[in-house]
Amino acid sequence: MFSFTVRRLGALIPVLLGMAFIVFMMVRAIPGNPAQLILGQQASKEAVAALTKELGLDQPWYIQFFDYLGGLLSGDLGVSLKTNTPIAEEVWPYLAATIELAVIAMIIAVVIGVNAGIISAWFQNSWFDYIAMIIALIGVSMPIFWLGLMEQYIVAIKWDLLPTTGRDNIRDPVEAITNLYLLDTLLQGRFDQFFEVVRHLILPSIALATIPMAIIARMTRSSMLEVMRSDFIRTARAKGMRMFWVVYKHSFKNALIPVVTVIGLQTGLLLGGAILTETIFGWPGIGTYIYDAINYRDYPVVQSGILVIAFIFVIINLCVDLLYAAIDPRIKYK
Amino acid sequence: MTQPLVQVENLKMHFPIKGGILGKTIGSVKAVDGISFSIKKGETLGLVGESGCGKSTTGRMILRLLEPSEGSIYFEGKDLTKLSTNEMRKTRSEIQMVFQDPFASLNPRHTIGKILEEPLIVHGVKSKQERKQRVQKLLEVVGLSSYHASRYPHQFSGGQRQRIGIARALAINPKLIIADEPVSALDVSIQSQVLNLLQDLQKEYGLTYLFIAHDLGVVRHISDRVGVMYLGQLVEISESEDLYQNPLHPYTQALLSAVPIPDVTYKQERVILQGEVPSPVNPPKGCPFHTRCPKAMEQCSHKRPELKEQKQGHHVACHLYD
Amino acid sequence: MAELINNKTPLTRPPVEDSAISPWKEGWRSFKKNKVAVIGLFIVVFFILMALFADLLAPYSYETQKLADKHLAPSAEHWFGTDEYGRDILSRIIFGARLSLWVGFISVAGSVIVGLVLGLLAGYYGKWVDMIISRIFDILLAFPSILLAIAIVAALGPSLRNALIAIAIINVPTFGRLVRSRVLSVKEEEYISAAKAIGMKDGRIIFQHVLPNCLAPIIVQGTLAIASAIIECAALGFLGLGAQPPTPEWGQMLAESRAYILQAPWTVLFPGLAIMLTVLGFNLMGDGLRDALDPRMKN
Amino acid sequence: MESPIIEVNSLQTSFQTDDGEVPVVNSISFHINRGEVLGIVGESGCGKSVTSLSIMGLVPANTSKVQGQIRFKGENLATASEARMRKIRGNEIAMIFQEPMTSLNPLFTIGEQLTESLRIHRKWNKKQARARAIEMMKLVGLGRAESLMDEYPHQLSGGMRQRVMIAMAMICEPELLIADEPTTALDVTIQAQILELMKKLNQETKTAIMMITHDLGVVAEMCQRMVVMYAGKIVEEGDVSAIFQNPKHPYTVGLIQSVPDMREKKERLYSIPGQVPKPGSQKLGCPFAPRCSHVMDRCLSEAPPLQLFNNGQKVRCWLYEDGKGADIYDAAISSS
Amino acid sequence: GCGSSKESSSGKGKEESGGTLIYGRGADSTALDPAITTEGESFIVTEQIFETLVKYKEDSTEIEAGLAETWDVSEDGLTYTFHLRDGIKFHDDTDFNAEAVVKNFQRWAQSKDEAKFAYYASMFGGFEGDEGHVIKEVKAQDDDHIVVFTLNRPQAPFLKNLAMGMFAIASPEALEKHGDDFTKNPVGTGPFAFKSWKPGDMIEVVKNDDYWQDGLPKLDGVKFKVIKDNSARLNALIKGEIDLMDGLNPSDLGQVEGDSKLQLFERPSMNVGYLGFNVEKAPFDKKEVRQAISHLINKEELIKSFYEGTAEPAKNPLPPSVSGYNDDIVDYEYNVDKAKELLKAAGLENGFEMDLWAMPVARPYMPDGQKVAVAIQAALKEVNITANIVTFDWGTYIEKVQAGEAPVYMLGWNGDNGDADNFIYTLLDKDNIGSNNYSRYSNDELHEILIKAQSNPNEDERIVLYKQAQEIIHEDAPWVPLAHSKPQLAGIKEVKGFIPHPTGTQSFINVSLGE
Ligand SMILES: Nc1ncnc2c1ncn2[C@@H]1O[C@H](COP(=O)(O)OP(=O)(O)OP(=O)(O)O)[C@@H](O)[C@H]1O
Ligand SMILES: Nc1ncnc2c1ncn2[C@@H]1O[C@H](COP(=O)(O)OP(=O)(O)OP(=O)(O)O)[C@@H](O)[C@H]1O
Ligand SMILES: [Mg+2]
Ligand SMILES: [Mg+2]
Ligand code: NI
Repeated sequence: MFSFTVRRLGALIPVLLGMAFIVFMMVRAIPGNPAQLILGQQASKEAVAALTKELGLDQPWYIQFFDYLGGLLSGDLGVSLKTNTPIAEEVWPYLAATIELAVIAMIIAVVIGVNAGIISAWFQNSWFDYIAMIIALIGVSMPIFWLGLMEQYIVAIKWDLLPTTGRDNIRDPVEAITNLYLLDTLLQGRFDQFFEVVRHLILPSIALATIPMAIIARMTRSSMLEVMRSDFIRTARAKGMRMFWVVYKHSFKNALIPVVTVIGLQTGLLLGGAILTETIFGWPGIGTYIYDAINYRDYPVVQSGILVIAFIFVIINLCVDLLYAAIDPRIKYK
Repeated sequence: MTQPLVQVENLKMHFPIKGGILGKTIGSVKAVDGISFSIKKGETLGLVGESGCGKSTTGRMILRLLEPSEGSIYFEGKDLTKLSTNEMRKTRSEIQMVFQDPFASLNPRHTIGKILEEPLIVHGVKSKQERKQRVQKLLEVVGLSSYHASRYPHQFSGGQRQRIGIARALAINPKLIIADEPVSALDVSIQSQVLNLLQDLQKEYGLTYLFIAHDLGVVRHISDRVGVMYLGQLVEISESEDLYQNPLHPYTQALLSAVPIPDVTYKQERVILQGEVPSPVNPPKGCPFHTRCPKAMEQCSHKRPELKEQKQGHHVACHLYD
Repeated sequence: MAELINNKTPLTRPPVEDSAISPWKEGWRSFKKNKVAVIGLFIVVFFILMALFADLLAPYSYETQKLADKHLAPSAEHWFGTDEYGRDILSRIIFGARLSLWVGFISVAGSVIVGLVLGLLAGYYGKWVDMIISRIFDILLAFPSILLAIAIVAALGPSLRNALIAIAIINVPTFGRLVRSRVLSVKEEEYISAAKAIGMKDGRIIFQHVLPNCLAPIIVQGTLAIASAIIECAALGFLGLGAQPPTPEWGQMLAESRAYILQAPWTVLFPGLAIMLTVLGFNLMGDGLRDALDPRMKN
Repeated sequence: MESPIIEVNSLQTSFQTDDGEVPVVNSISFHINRGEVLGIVGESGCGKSVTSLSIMGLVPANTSKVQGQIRFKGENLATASEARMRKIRGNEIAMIFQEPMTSLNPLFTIGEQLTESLRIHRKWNKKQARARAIEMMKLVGLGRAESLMDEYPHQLSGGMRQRVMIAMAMICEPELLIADEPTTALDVTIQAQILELMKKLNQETKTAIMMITHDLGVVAEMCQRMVVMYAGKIVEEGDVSAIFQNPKHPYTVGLIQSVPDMREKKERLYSIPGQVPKPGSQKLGCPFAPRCSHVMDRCLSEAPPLQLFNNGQKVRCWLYEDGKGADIYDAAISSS
Repeated sequence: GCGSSKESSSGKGKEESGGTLIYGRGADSTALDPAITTEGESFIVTEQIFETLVKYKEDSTEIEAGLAETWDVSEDGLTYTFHLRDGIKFHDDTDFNAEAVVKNFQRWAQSKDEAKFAYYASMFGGFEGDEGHVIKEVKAQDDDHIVVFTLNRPQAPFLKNLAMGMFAIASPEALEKHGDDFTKNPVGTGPFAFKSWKPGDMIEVVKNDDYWQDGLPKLDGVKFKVIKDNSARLNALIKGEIDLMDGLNPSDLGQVEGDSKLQLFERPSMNVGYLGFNVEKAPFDKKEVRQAISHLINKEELIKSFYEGTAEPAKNPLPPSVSGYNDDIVDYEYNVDKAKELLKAAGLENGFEMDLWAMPVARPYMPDGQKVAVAIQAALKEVNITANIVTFDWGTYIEKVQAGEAPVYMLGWNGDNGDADNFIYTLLDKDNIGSNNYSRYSNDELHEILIKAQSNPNEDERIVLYKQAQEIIHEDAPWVPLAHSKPQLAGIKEVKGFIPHPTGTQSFINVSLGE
């Protein structure tokens, strides 16, 4: 197990290097001079040239790349061109916002998706099965931004039930400690604020959860159906075990591997894919942070931001792999 | 004695096991660990043994679907292990294989006609007309009708599929057919159909078979000579009549006695072996069978017995006969 | 009773069904039984026909502006209302089908081809070929896909073609991995051994045996990917990185009308519904195909 | 004769398929006495497993229909509630399956799976159950029982797993054990071990066994009475010795004849032509008629009834109408 | 003379709380040091924290006293003497005085850092030692109460320049203390002091209790909240989550008007949105083609549809509010036939194909470039001109347009200081080709006029010159000026005293939240 972990971590290095390289080249392929953007429309040519030089953008790309890589190795993600702040310092609040949203969305998606999948498989071809699967299909067919808009229009505006944007009540903003507001408000004992934060989370997390929820439900169902056809389930039933336990103990654990895989993949996707939800719900997350940076040609932010997401994604999937071994004793990592 | 069609000498297959942080080879599965035998032209050699003892691996090595780790295979005098991939590909028209699982060995997306035509294309039968005729003929030979050519494998029953597998093996007029458990996936009543077919074809075309099976009854029925394998080694080989009447190796004896006989009147002395077959990763030192052998002696645990001729044509590897 | 053991009796009788049914045809037969999938197919065909005959179907031109008729609510004249230029939304949706479907097909075709080639190579040859290709997949997969697409579009300039390229690129690893894993399992199939035993060459084995047996899951994945490509394209359109105006594209229509959601909700509602229905159609169809083409689903 | 432990009366199990409702088990009746071993033989797909699953109430509820009576100690299981069935399953009737490799849940330890029945039916605590499980494992000849308890199925060989399955089935001391091809997947030497074990258990605990197999050798060795099935119907039933010595149904004859005998070499095997029909493909007449070398016009149109012979043997064939008819087995032997 | 010193503000006593105003906007600030930033969202905040020597009037770009109470200008326009107010303190409790002013100017002038102090360089002709540098010397006099600016050459809009937000006076001590981090810890003399900044989310400023103007500011503080999406921001306003917002979609105007709890604010126009031609690229090198297109664009219609009427049609490159505007010019009227004639004259009666570059982002002068482009596209279709709409993201767009890659493009300009020079010279003089003269329009006659106007301190004479300039430009039509928009802001009814300033930023000093 240990050596497996080491090996997997080792295998990460080329992936991360490759990723750093591709992001680096891609960002540079984006036309537009960051210096120009920083200085704005009114700036003079000389000013732009001077800034270009100051930013080191006149160097050959490989020197820039190795500088960047060197920085990365020493934990330096670079400095934002726009705010002139080290990215390592600056990125956390954005990341935290996205993590909070993504985690809540994932919890919703997993709890509902997995159970809907299990029940659908258990009562295959029942009305619950049909309805759940049709909803799941509609769920994956819905453009997430459209769902978000509709939610906003109906729930927040027409019915006036929930706030439309932001993470907290602007008039009574949360004092950031960890930047995970749910945690921060609890740490401060501000239950009123906690409630407020929850209210703000509902719509965006539902919008974000819809697709993974649908995917997880479908995956759980098909995986469960397959497992429930297997011989050992028959064995368990032949022992006189209650169906509930057969389903939730014997079947579910076996169905878990593909489900965990999608959960891992989806969590990763959520982190990077929250951008549309973030845009619609005014969520100051990492997606918008990077998107703005792309528009602003803030190379270091784009590079490091994407790398951070990719890194988290890779780590999540490493955890998923390790989880396999915990779930399934047959997966022996020698 | 004429020159044997196939002569296998000290054949070994060790599958590497990878592991460790850098994925180095940390051990090996000794699937086949030094076996030698020969098959004469026109005869059937049966190969029996328990699951995992290396029967299929042996068969596959002869066709070089697996590259042997060691040893040589002489086919009509030339060493197959020394041929280049290209030369080997050509030689394959002489040696063919019938597989255990008749469904798995047929490409589900090809029609039977196409499946049977393919070997002809590969081995250079250019004329389409000729190929069509050959396919028809092949179908007839194995007892199918020509209209079957346009069908797909899933539309056939197990026995019919196995016939198709046999027809494919016959397509390019091979001299040797390696039949790897060709009937073990079939029902009893179908099994006998296929066995009869194999026998008929052998008579008609003078084929040579290496017949791999674990059903001792089937092997006896079809084989002229029988080899018994245990844990990658050949422990006994002899004329089949002789082997069944008078098994020498304790393993063979146990094996034969373990087979339930469909006859209520027949009562036999059972040798029930204790324990399980050891893992081929860590085969026991000395005689591979000594861990379960009821007659094991002291020297069995450190000295590996050689395959020696005990009687005319009856070879056994056991210290009892030293 | 000598005839009892007469083995010369014909060994087989003709099986019950007499026609030759290919696995594909059989797939189609079982697909037809799946009502939901047939509904999906209907939806897809409906939209395809709509795209093909847009010129005949659309009541108005998709580009003629009539600023005076801006934001008319749905009525008998304009079933889906009009947009901020006074253009008929129904007509724009009908024409929009062209682009959305085109995007779906082309980008998926692109990623299927690339994914297929890479996956086949990686799966069949293994070793370092596999190493390299799989790492590339890993890298691509680890990228946040929307951001990757945005960056690609930013690098190449926002146009439909570039959006297509971006969507195709982000889908490559999905197909590549699928093909690779299929190849890995197909490679171990007995019929591949059988083909080798005949003396067949690698190239022929790959194209005659491996490839066809990888196709079914790819077709399934392909339909599902068309669905997601349409959504991705709409998302890019929504972020303003899509088609050339005035050519209608549903995502862009949504994005453009977004500001009017309160005054003219229909401008947002209908393009969204159109996307959803098309995608739903492809998803339903893909699901049905999966069941029809997956032998495990049959007993 | 004492009352049978189980009595199956015109059991009919059908499945909903694409071609409509197809009876897979077609009105079969048999019984098993206490302490008796009944063998059920027949070709693949003839409905052996479905019969046993019907008894257990484990046929998939939504696609199948079970009709007829299954009287277990007088109680009709065919109409029993699911809750009642749960009490019986694993407790009074236990079952061993064909595939030792896949019949154990790969993700739970042997111990967990072994003790489950005790915890369900006897509500024993962990410790008690564990002690009993270890005892059971020793009984089935698994040496290092304690350490095996914490191992996972994949760490065991096929023979060991099948023994675990047997231990698991026997742990609540059932009165009836259904063994569905318990040795088919095993090697001969291991099969011999398992059969020996089952024989021993049957003798010691007097558990009745329903032994499903397609291996006539196993029947000959293990069973007192046997049932031969073909295409969902019982075609012959009787004492093992009677049937082996004097099989009456042409199918049984063919079956016995087509097994190559290890003791002697025949020039040519007998083989039944044709193939097993798909369930539901035959509507009229005797299902074996298309392959039967004794086929008569009547066989194609009328389904034969089960005929009873003096020795208790029953045969479903028009050849033996009114208990008379040719002894086709001797003829077959003499001409081979 | 020096003004009498104010009473210490500590004597004000406890007034009732003025409340905190929440101002919603579309993007976060990038830096809170006004000298180094160039971007509007930053100035919205720095305007509250910092002050300039002279400042614009509340609703126009006329000059009034700021940190300097009075000033004198020498006859030759080369010496400016500012008398500073007494007793003003920076938020860090250090004194504001002439020395502080000098230090600020030295910081800019001596840095030579084009990248950092771009605005200084562009408004004052470079840095110390540069040839065109306007300011020769800045000196403190008279016990730090007087600052004297000596210029190298007269600069007509000098005072207007000084009033620009980027030349606000920062605390020298804080500058020293924070160094590069000053931008995150701004210290000025303004009515509000910086409190906190959550990047991407919110900036908070609080009342400066020691502010030199008694009773001001009225509010306890202002929070600048980022809500990127215009509609979302309006939603937040409707739901009472914010009090005031900018960047109202013109289309949402009706929504606000119909809401009894809300009110609209209109920012006086000091901008121009236009359609520019690259006069070096065929066929736009032909005046007839440019004029033809000018006839094709129905500005009224565009404004009605995409500005929801919150703009006036433009006929000149500068807005009417700027002095020097020539109202006598008769615009090219919407007339398809005339356009056809002109095209025929240019030999292009069969139409042609062209790329139309559309602005990818919303700016006050062009709330939705894409939509305007689509409308123009449709208009050009009438004379068989096929326009392909081309767009890039903002950074690329600017760069490429600047490089002259765009044949026809959309852009606009927001005046910095309300001077005509800041429009006409900056945007259309040949000096600025490669910079802000994206049309690459070069006219020597125009150039001469503009240079004359630039260094003439006499306002009336300048007006005449600029009017002349506009005639030339009208004739040559390097642009189709589209609109002078009046950006709309919305707030809750309780917001009082809020007057949007034409420059785009305004002080909240007089704003209060009444009942
Ligand atoms: N490709 C492989 N890599 C590693 N080990 C292998 C491979 N193929 C076979 N083995 C191992 O080699 C041994 C012999 O396998 P083989 O298939 O020859 O047995 P067999 O006698 O044919 O058994 P069976 O009766 O089950 O078909 C087994 O232990 C098997 O696990
Ligand atoms: N769930 C099901 N749905 C439909 N048909 C089924 C189902 N289960 C079994 N069958 C059919 O019932 C018939 C009898 O199956 P069964 O498993 O009882 O055969 P068997 O005699 O046990 O064969 P084997 O020796 O192969 O185990 C088969 O044709 C099978 O296809
Ligand atoms: Mg084998
Ligand atoms: Mg069965
Ligand atoms: Ni003074």
